[in-house]
Order: sequence, then structure tokens, then C-alpha cells
Amino acid sequence: MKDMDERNIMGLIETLLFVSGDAIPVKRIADFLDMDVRKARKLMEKLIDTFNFERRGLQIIRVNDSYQLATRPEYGEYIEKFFGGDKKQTLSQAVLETLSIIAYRQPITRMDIELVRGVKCEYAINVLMEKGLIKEVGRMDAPGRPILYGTTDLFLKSFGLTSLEELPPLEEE
Amino acid sequence: MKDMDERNIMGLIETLLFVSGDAIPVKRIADFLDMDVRKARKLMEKLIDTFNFERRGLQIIRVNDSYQLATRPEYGEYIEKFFGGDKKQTLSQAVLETLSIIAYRQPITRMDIELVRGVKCEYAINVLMEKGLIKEVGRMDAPGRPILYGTTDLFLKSFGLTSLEELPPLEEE
Amino acid sequence: MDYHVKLDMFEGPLDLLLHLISKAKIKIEDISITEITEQYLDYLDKMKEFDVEIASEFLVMAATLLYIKSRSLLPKQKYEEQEESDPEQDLIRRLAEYKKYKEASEKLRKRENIYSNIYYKLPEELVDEKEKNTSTLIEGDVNDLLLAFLKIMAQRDVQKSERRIYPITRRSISVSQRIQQIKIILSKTSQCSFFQLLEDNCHRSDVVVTFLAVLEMLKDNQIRIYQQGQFEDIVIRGA
Repeated sequence: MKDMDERNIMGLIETLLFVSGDAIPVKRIADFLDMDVRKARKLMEKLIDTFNFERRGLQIIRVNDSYQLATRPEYGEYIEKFFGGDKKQTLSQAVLETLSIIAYRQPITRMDIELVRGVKCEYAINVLMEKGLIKEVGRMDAPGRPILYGTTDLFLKSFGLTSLEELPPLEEE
Repeated sequence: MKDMDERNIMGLIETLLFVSGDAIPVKRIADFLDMDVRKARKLMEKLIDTFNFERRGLQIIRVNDSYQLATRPEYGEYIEKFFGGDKKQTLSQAVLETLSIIAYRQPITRMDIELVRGVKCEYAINVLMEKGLIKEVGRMDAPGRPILYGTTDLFLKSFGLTSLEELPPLEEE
Repeated sequence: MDYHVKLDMFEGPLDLLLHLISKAKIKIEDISITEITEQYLDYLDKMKEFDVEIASEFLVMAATLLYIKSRSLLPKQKYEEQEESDPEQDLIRRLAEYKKYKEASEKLRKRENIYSNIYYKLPEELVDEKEKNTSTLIEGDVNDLLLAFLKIMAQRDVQKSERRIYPITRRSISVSQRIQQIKIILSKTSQCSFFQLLEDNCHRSDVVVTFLAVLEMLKDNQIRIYQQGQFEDIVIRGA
């Protein structure tokens, strides 16, 4: 890689992201390119800018400290039309409320979620688990050792967040 | 698509090639963009040039009258190095897994096989076709009319079966 | 009041209360429990007229509202000595808390609408180059085929990744099987909890079957159950 210019290295990263399909942690990119993580992160941010500036069809998204090649939202409807996919199902209000409580209050038990919503949330939690948007993150040290739930990286990705810090702030009255 | 400029349309095509993973026949692109095939072909050639001129990491290749997004050969060794052991599996494993899905789920499209396996299966399917263990059994009635695969008589013979009913039953608990 | 709004529009009693408060154009902290209680009960009555089944949570809230209202009729000192927390303040706090997350979920909805339009691609399959030319494989053992399939299916359950929809064949267990299992558990330990009986992230049907099994056993006097309060765990003991 010594004789590569920056454009080449960017092309290489694009290639790796393409082959991987999944998100690649910046640490792995840094190790591979034999540079420190900070420099690699800067390089990735530059690559993201380049993709946007050159109006590429694809984009690179960051989730936590990983990067992934993805389509742009504005092409979504055409993708659906071309491949005849089903309309993406949006989450029901009950499920979304449950998800937002988990997102802001994690780790949280089912009982605490139900206290906030004032209704049973078992179904909503099952839906979120099946969709991979939440996961068990541990057990509470309490009778029955209830499950603690938290959000996944897929949750971040699905809502266009790079980390939990980017959650829209809660409005305090 | 009426209000899209050329750059946007190119981005859209790049997106479709990315999501498809497959080669897309120029005829389908032409139909989708509502233009004649000659014009679509010209547009695709321009897109190929743009990718090369801008020194993108990926390239678009033409196979017969179809186009596909692909990596560039000069990055081949780095792909090998980057993914090294972790992603790689032996060919026999890959092929056997693919074959088992086709055997139990036939008729099935490539996309559905890939959904189950979670990786692209183009290569494994080619090997199985070459060995005569699977064949095209029809087309699915969906956009792009994807090929449906099924096993052959040679498959039965190779596995000492007289019919598909003799496949070991899946224990559904 | 506008009774054309359907009860199932509301995600629970708190949601309904927020709706009533917003209609009255008052702040949560300024609500008059007496007034809101009347509207709330009115609402439930109308629902009954329309033959809408009312979930128990709505009834529990009705009871809470009535309790708060009745308390306000008593001279103050009497109850202040007995109770540490003021149920009215508790309710106001809960409403404010719920409202925060409800609003946050509206913001998440907007994001969802944008970002659900993003697609990814599957990883490429990387196979060992060296093997490509050798024509190994296919031992011709049908059991290998089965094993390969089962392995894939097992992995698939773990992956559960985005926007890949699989037909999932679900193992189902009967109520009588479940009763047998619970009997075995109780023969080993003197008591167990309902939550313990449910595996981590078990399916809804498992919960239902387990619950039916417990009810059945209770009816047949095979067990006794104890629960501390609503939504609390249920302790099951052999009779």
C-alpha cells in the first residue's frame, strides 16, 4: 500500500466496504492501513465528504465507530419500484413508544417500561426483539432477575443515528 | 424521475446495481428509465467511463448486454488480505450449504437462498450448475422474473435417493 | 367531547389523559383531577355504549382517578400523616414522564420515515482460491445435506438482521406438555416464579401457553399462586 495515493486508498476502502456488505469498525481499517485510529477516522470522514461532494449514488454511513456502504434515502422509492419489494413496514405507535423509552432509559426492565407507558409492553418488546432493534443487555439484581433491555446498532442505523448521544433531546417541561 | 439530472440518474443506476448485486440487463434499465435500449446502453457506457475517470474504487462491468457493479482486480490481493480467514469458508462448505437450501426449499430464487445464508451465493450456484446438481426450473412471477432453482436427477443419484421425499425429514419440534 | 375518537386510538390510559388535557388546553401540572375524572369516565361510558372492549388498564386508571378525587374531599391533615406520597402528584409526574417519551417517539417516527429508505447489500462470499480448481466436495451423504441445512437455519435465527424477512417455523408446545414441565420443576423446587418459567426472549405463544398451563393447574388445585401487585411476578407453589 506504500505506493498508493490517497485516492487509491479511498478506492480500496470503498472496495472493502462493498465486499463486506456489513459495517467495518474503524479500528480494523486503521490496523489494516497501519495508521492510528484517529487518522483512520479522519480518512473515513473525508471519504464520506467525498461521496457527498461528488454526488455519488451510494453513501457511507457511520454507526458508532463503524462504517458501512449504503444507498441514499432519496432513491428508496425507486429501489422498491425496481425490485418490487414490499413497502417497508413502519413500527406501530405502541412499538415505537416502547422503543423510545428503551432508547432513552436503557438498560431498563420490562416492568419499568410498563410503568412509564401504563400498559403492557410484552408484545411491543417481542416485536422489537424480533426486528433486532433491541437486545437483552443483562439482568437486574432483583427478585426474578428481570431482563434488562437496550438498543442495538441496528436501531441506530435504522434511525440514522451514529451513536446514542445523537438521540433527539427529551423536552423537559 | 422526470426532474432528475443526469448525475442523479447515474446515481440511481449505481444504487440499483448495488442493491441487486447481480448483473442487470440493459433492457430492464431502459424500461425502468422509460428510454430506448440504445440510449440506455449509451448511458451505461458513459457511467462506466465516469467510474473510471473519477477513479472510483468500484467499477461497472458489462457482461453480454447486462451491467454489474464489481471490484477492481488491482484490489484483489488486499481483499484477500483484509478478510483473510474470518469470512472465508471452504468451497465445499459453501456449496453444500447452498445445495441443502435448494434441496429443502425448492423451487427457490437466488435472492432467497442468499437471504437464508446471509451472503452472496453466485459462485456456489455456478459450481452446482456446472456439476449438474441443480437446474433452472422456472421463473418467479416478480419484477425481473428471477430464476427458480431446483435439484436434478443427478442430485438424487449422487445422494442415493430415489425421490425428494427421501430427503431426511427436518425435525420441526 | 368528541366521541368520534376511537378508544383504540389511545396507547393506554395515560395517552387518553394527555388527549383530554390537550383538548382542555391546560398544562399537565394545572390539571383539575375532578374535572378530568369526569371526562375520563364519560369517555369510558361512551365506549361501553359502542360496545368497545375496555382494557383493564383503563379501568385501573379510572379507579385511581376516583381515589384521588375522593381524597380531595377529605380534610387534609387526615391522610397526610398516613401516606408519604401524594397520588395526585404521582399521576402528574407519570403523565409528564410519559409525555416526554411520546414526543420523543414522534421525532423518532420522522427519522424512521427517512432512514427506512436505506438499503444495504449482503456480504460477498469469499471462498478459498486454492480450492477453486479442485473438484472436491459432494461426498454424496444425504445426512451432510441435512446437517448443513440445520446449521444454516440455526445461524439464521441468531442473525436476525435488518429487512430480511424469513418465514419462521415456530416450535409450539401444548398446554398439557407445559403442565408436565411445570410439575417437574415443582417436584425439584418448592416454588418457582412465572417469569422464571419463561425463557429469555421467548415467543409470545410460549407466554400464553405457560399462563394457560398455570391457570389450568390452579383450577385443578395442583398449585397455589401469589402475586404482590399488578405486573408483578407470580410465585407458583405446589398445593
